[in-house]
Amino acid sequence: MKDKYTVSPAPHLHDRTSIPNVMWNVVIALLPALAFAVYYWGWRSLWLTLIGVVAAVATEALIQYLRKVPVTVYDGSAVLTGMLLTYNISADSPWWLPIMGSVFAIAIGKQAFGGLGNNPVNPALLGRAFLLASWPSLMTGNCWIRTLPHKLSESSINGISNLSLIHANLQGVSAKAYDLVTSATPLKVAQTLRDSSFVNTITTDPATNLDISGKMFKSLFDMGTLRSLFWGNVGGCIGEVSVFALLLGAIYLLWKNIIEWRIPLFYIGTVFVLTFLFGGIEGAGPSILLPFFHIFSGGLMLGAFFMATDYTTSPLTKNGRIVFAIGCGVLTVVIRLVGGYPEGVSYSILFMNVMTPLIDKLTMPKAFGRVKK
Amino acid sequence: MRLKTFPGGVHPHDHKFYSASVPIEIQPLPARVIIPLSQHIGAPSAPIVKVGDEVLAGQKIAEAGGFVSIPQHASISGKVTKIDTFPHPSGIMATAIEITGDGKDTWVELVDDPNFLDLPTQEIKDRIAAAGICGMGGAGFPTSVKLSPPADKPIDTVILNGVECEPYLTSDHRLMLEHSEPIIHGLKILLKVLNARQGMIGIEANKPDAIALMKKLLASESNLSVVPLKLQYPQGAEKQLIYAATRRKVPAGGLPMAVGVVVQNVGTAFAIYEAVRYRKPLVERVIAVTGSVVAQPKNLKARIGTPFSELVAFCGGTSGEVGKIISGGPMMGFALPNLDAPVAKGSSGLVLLNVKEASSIAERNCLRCARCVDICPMNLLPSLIAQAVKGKDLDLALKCGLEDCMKCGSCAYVCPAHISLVQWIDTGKIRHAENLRAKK
Amino acid sequence: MSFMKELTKGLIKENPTFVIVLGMCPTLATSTSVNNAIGMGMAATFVLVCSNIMISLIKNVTPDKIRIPVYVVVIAAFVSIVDMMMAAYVPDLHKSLGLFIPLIVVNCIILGRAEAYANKNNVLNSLADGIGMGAGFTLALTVVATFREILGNGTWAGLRIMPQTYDPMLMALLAPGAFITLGTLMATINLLKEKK
Amino acid sequence: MKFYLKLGLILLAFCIVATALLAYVNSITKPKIAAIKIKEAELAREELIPNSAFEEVTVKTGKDSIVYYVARDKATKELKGYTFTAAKIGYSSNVKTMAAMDKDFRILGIKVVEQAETPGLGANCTDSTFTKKFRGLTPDQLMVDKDGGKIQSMTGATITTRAVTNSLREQIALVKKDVEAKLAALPAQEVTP
Amino acid sequence: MTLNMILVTLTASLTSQISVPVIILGAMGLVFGLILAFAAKVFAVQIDPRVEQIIGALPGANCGACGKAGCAGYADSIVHSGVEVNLCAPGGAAAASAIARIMGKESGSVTKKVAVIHCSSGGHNNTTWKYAYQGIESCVSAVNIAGGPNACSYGCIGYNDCQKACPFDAISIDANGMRCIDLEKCTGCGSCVRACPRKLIDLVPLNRNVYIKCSSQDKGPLAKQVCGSTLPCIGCGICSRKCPVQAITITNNLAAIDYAKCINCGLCATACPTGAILDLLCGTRKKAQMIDELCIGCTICAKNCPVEAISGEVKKVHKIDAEKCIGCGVCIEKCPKQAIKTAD
Amino acid sequence: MGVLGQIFVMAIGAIFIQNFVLARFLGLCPYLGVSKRLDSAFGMGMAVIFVMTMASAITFLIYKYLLVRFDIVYLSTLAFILTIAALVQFVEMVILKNAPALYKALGVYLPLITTNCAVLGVAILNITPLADGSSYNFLFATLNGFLSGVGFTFVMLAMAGIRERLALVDMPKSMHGFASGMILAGIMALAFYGFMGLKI
Ligand SMILES: Cc1cc2nc3c(=O)[nH]c(=O)nc-3n(C[C@H](O)[C@@H](O)[C@H](O)COP(=O)(O)O)c2cc1C
Ligand SMILES: Cc1cc2nc3c(=O)[nH]c(=O)nc-3n(C[C@H](O)[C@H](O)[C@H](O)COP(=O)(O)O)c2cc1C
Ligand SMILES: Cc1cc2nc3c(=O)[nH]c(=O)nc-3n(C[C@H](O)[C@H](O)[C@H](O)COP(=O)(O)O)c2cc1C
Ligand SMILES: Cc1cc2nc3c(=O)[nH]c(=O)nc-3n(C[C@H](O)[C@H](O)[C@H](O)CO)c2cc1C
Ligand code: SF4
Ligand code: SF4
Ligand code: SF4
Ligand code: SF4
Ligand code: FES
Repeated sequence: MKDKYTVSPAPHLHDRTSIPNVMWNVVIALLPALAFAVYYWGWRSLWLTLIGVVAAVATEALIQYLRKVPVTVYDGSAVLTGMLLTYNISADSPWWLPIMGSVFAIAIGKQAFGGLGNNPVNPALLGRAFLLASWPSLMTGNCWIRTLPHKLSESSINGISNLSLIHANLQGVSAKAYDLVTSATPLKVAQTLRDSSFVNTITTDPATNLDISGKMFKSLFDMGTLRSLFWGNVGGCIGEVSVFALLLGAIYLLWKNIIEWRIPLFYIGTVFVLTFLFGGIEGAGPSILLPFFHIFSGGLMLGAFFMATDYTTSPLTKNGRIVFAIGCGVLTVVIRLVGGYPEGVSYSILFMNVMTPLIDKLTMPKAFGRVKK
Repeated sequence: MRLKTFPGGVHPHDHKFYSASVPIEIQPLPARVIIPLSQHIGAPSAPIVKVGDEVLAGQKIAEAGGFVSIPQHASISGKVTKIDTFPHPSGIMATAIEITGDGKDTWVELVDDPNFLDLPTQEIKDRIAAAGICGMGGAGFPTSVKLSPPADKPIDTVILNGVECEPYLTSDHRLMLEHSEPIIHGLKILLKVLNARQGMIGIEANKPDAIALMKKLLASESNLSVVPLKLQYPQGAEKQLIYAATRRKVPAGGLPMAVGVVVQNVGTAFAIYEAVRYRKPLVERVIAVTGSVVAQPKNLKARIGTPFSELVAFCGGTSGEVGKIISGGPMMGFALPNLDAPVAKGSSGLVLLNVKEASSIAERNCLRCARCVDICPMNLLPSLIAQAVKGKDLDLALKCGLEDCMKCGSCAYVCPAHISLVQWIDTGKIRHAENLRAKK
Repeated sequence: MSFMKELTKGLIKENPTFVIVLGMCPTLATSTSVNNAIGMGMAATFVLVCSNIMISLIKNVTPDKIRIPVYVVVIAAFVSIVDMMMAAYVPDLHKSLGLFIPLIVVNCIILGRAEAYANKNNVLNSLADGIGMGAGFTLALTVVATFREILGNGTWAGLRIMPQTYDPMLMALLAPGAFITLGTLMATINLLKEKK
Repeated sequence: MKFYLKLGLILLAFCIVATALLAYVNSITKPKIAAIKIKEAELAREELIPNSAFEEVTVKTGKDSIVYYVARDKATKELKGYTFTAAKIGYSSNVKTMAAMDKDFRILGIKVVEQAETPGLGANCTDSTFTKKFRGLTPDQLMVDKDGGKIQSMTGATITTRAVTNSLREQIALVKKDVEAKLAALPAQEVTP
Repeated sequence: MTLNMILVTLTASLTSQISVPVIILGAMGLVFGLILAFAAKVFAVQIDPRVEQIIGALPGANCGACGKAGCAGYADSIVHSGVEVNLCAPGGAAAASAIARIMGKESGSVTKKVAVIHCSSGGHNNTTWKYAYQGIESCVSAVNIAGGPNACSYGCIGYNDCQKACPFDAISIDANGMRCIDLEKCTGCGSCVRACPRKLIDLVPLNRNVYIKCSSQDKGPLAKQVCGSTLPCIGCGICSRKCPVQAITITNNLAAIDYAKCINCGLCATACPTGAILDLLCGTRKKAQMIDELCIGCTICAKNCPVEAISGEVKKVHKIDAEKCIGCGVCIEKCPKQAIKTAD
Repeated sequence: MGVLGQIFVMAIGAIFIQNFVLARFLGLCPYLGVSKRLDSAFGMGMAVIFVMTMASAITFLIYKYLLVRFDIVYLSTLAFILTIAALVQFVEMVILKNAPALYKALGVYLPLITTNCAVLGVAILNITPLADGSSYNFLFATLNGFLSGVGFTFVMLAMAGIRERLALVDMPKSMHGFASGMILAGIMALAFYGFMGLKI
């Protein structure tokens, strides 16, 4: 017999979950997207991811060591931050970009507030916002596409797969404009088409103007494009392009009960509804395929399943999570349709992170059997 | 058919296999018993014997110490040897009466009223009160008090709690299988006393044999029914059980009678039956002695006051290194420093865990993963309450539901950061009580 | 001796930016470059010294009820003077400091010192306090600006510090960079204090 | 009563003194500031079309009016071109550009005189590397390459580039219209005004 | 004349440039002054004079550093909600003490009390454990689980709730894990007293230096068995008998000192068989020394000496036995002729 | 675009795009100082909205009908701050006397506002020509004051929410107080960048 028994408060049983278990499972769920990235952009995307992860882990370990608190990098949360940060930059970025982002994300975004669980906003997204504000030309330039062609056939570039068909029908479309359309992410194209000054440069006849932009716009959301978007045959950041790979991971997480359905469902649902209602342009009316274009493109899948669901920075309350997700959806659509950036996922999540404490406050649940006064 | 249940809750492995199929055995008479004066909610009982007094089994040795209190009875015959502080099954030290047995087990006189159901209501209530019955499902609320609801709160439903949602425990299960008739009689007595129109027995789906048996026995009773319930902890908690069985929500801070319901444990029903029919005081109960390091896990009918060490000895001792001793179930029970404490009226189980099961992981920062929020059967914000208590912001803790927590432990069970949520909440409750006292 | 103490306390011990944390707006807005920082610092110091002297002179003739309006008028007068003078003599600096010159009026440091110090002390000490606080403010601004300019532009006071290949971290020059730089500096100062 | 007056008068006194002081400083600095403004503008014009005398032309166009300067050689009084300022909202500020063109409305040079764009991005528009690109362009070439024109946009700052380019093009159009209208109105022998 | 001309033109231009603004701003000043004066009269409200005083003592920067709404808000909170006086960063220590003066007028005369922990165990290696506790490291929380992890159910649990509660950092933890109260820093605020779930802490006048370092009400043998530090009070009553001023009483097996009576002699500490009494002055007390010239032999000292260290005949110079003298100073206090001093 | 549309655009601009605190660096001292708790942040916010609206209206009138008319715009700073100081003090006295409950909730924040550069800032910005060369009329100046105050309050509340949350967790000691406040402000400013370039 032992000389002293353990005495501890109830409950004396525990579920098998633990922080490392949760985090490493999310890492696993993110791997398919990495595989697709390597397939489309080559090994560089893997190297960049590794660099980002190592930088994040090293920063976390160093700060914890200096603060003389237990070093907990094995729990995988820093790995996740590094990974998600790198997923949000282009495969063509210089090697130091993920390092800068990861260091900032971990040091300022997470450890400054005491580490895991205390950070007010999503560290990876903060890192991305930092990179975007610091090196906008690296984050928004045309580098997104350069690495693509060696894998993709000319006609499917950027998912504007049958644009060439339309092209044949368009009288007076300058080669210049065509180039533009084929050298950016789908969302960038959508933004450009929405910008009237672009169309004006193609032809001076207002009637054909509408026709051309409408036709080009429509090609964004025909089945061919959607198929490319689904598989990831488009330009974009390392981890965001393949809806298929991300959904695989998302299903895994939902099955493992690691993420909860409210945030992804309401986020994607909001984007779906709003883009259906407001996503069109003059000359290309509403279509049920248009919202699919929006939910398949950009970082929405990555954001909705992997970043908006980040425990620490999303509301605790169930209703709060719904408010949060709808907020993310509305902002994403606002930024995509009328904002300065073609894509709004990261900023909308970041913004809603900031609102999270207020949302929690306003959606405090009432206890079982308690009536609201 | 979809089984009934309540919102929230968790699904721990039930570990009932250790003792679920072991029939109840009689624990040998102990050489001495320790009868705590506080085995129930309310004022402690007041001793009416002195050291040196000879007592018979079933003899009253302490009186109810107030309206919400119960009398205590000697569970063996012998001599009062000490009235002092003794270990209590909740882990603390508390006043108790020690009786050293004479080995003869001489009883006070018992009666037999086969027509007990025809007794006048008041007589039934008196017998229950005199028998010193308190709830045997855990909370230990004096049963006679529960049975005297104010006139403006008519009771229409009595629910027998045969849920036994705590993992490991099997005493109620065995009782339902082996003493089903008396339990049903107990339920009928309850219906009569409370003038209720329907009776239910709530049983979780992991006890199909008990469900089948009870169903069979109740087939002819139009106003009695069995409610099979989905396996979900804490199904046995009063408010959750009421909701699952009747869809009624007991108001926060309120009692079941506010929605016309009284809940009693099946063991309590059994004790009521014995008290009313035979005037037999509550001096023994069934307790499950189980866990990975008990050599032969058993369900024992033991006298109140029997030291736990004797139960373990009767189960063949231990079969490995004991890490933790739990009085009650593992979700809400108390860890004990040793086996000196005695069986009390509310002791439903004694669980011995091995060293590995007893070890716990250090607490980390809350991740805000909201698992605890999602499963809290009371719909509270456990993580925030804990943080608020930690950060000394009791107002916030209260706003998040400090007072509504029933300490079921579900939140701490799921927390991936291994935060002792219940203990924090408990600490908050203590501080809050202190504050209230200070204000007065 | 007291004069010296009054003079130096603003530099470190009671630094208006890092320790008292007042006058944050100009600190953040004008610390994009060391030149701006020094310009702003000098302008604020001038106002601080003048208003401190003036207020310690008039402290006995101002009834309590209109104390704030009177002080504000005094300060505003000096600020407007600086504003016009700078527009006339250093137009470039004036342009880049923009809105923040008139806002020196409400720079919490100035009214703060007026109320907290000049209001209660004699002219000489108020002068010392003004100079000290002004110097402290300028120093703090310069420190912040040093980090921001080097990181965000690769230069210090216009001189190239970082190699040509350095791709500047633009955020340092933007609003978030201002906050984060100052926040990090404050945390560092706290750390150093803890160590001691 | 005395109490009211006392407070009022004290505040009055301070206001008077302060105002008087300011008025005095203003009287000194005002001309200086004005002079600096004019000088700056002149210097800028001079830089764009050297050795010229400038003549201000104000044209009413509806509610607003445009101002441009006609430049003539100081010595020969020969028409050298026009200067004007154009402005448009860029990324985060109003971008004001001063430009000069020759008498055929080709750009001689431009100078961004006022902007508060992002340092390192839009703010690069003041660089000569950027402004040089405009030299010699005709109004219809004044368009960002992405829109089909000749101006290659600054990295990460298309919006600023557009603001500069488009403001110039639009302003040139206005100036051109006015100049041509004036020319048309003039008798033939005064083709060179 | 020319001078006059210049002057005239100058003044003319100056007046036109200066008089207009002066008149306008002057008028504004006058109007605002009048309005404010008027408002001050009409809307005058009586407020607690201490608030005004504190506002006066504060720097008036209205910086909000205190977390309150400006200096007036802070002053109000001090007076009406009992907020601490040392939150003003710009004002620093000077302001804090000034406010303390304003606020503390009534309590100024009270002798300073400091906290004393009446337990000598609770450290890493002087506590007997009942079980291996796993849970929140807080005394209140731990005491709630099976009665607390330490064997003595009266003793210190050692999770430092008192230290965490002290707003002045007066409690530190030594290498042994014991809590040490810094008598300089302790303000006697009593936060620790309220925090300790075992009620081990008590406020004692600063000038009393002998403490019972135990709170156990267990009977002697049990107390000895469970006490990890082997310094328990066993309620034997020896101290109470030894005390020259009857300051010690035993209740529930526990000695307690009445500090109104205690004279700091430290006799009890030397007498205690278990060492449960801590005498801070032990070893530092200076022995008494007779100034022979002044002694008139009144015998008062001898009668009062608790250890019978003084002997002598009436009207003869008395002698102090340095061996026996414990330096309690009773004789010094009692001697009508100031004939006894502390040895140097 | 109708007047309502213009107001909407102004509101979005003042709250999200050109937020006083996060983009214009105005009103930082109270933003950092009074954002530790939600209730005080709310009180301060309401007080700022009130004063900014009043001050915008009055200073605009003074500017238009006194300073411009008599060609003494160089006195704007002096005249504005005098007005604001007197206004704040006056309002404070009135509220204290007539609505003590309101004073408790809001009045105590008033003195803080004299030194809040956001108020003078909005007064000066109101008379500064806009990017497109036009300038505000009286209605829009007042509205601008109001909406800027709303923007200020909005970020104050968000900040206070975060700080209340952080007050419960253990941050590194060196980050306590202003350091974390500052970094949080930076993070919020970054988060608000998403609204940059909104075309509405
Ligand atoms: C912090 C930041 C500052 C920016 N500043 C400017 C700017 O000053 N001028 C500009 O035209 N665009 C600016 N942008 C916008 C982007 O660089 C880019 O989205 C813009 O749409 C044009 O990109 P492009 O030139 O690569 O086509 C800024 C973006 C960020 C994130
Ligand atoms: C301002 C900005 C400009 C961008 N410009 C481009 C671009 O020119 N070409 C491209 O392929 N991707 C570009 N992207 C990236 C993609 O649009 C992609 O959706 C983005 O990385 C994910 O956005 P989120 O994480 O902000 O939602 C740009 C992103 C931003 C924010
Ligand atoms: C979390 C929790 C779980 C409970 N589980 C059971 C149970 O499984 N069986 C039971 O009889 N009582 C259980 N109880 C106690 C009941 O709430 C209730 O007090 C009891 O059924 C009333 O009957 P009694 O007075 O006869 O004990 C539980 C209580 C709580 C708070
Ligand atoms: C479902 C899930 C999503 C996560 N998403 C992110 C993320 O978007 N960014 C990030 O830095 N960390 C993420 N993490 C890791 C971790 O929660 C994060 O580092 C904490 O916010 C740090 O306190 C995620 C973790 C989980 C379980
Ligand atoms: S908060 Fe209370 S009621 Fe809710 S799960 Fe935790 S212990 Fe159970
Ligand atoms: S389950 Fe644990 S980690 Fe998750 S929110 Fe609750 S307390 Fe925090
Ligand atoms: S809490 Fe108060 S009484 Fe206790 S040690 Fe600290 S200052 Fe002294
Ligand atoms: S609070 Fe009491 S029990 Fe806890 S460490 Fe302090 S003295 Fe000991
Ligand atoms: S300097 Fe702007 S509010 Fe203090």
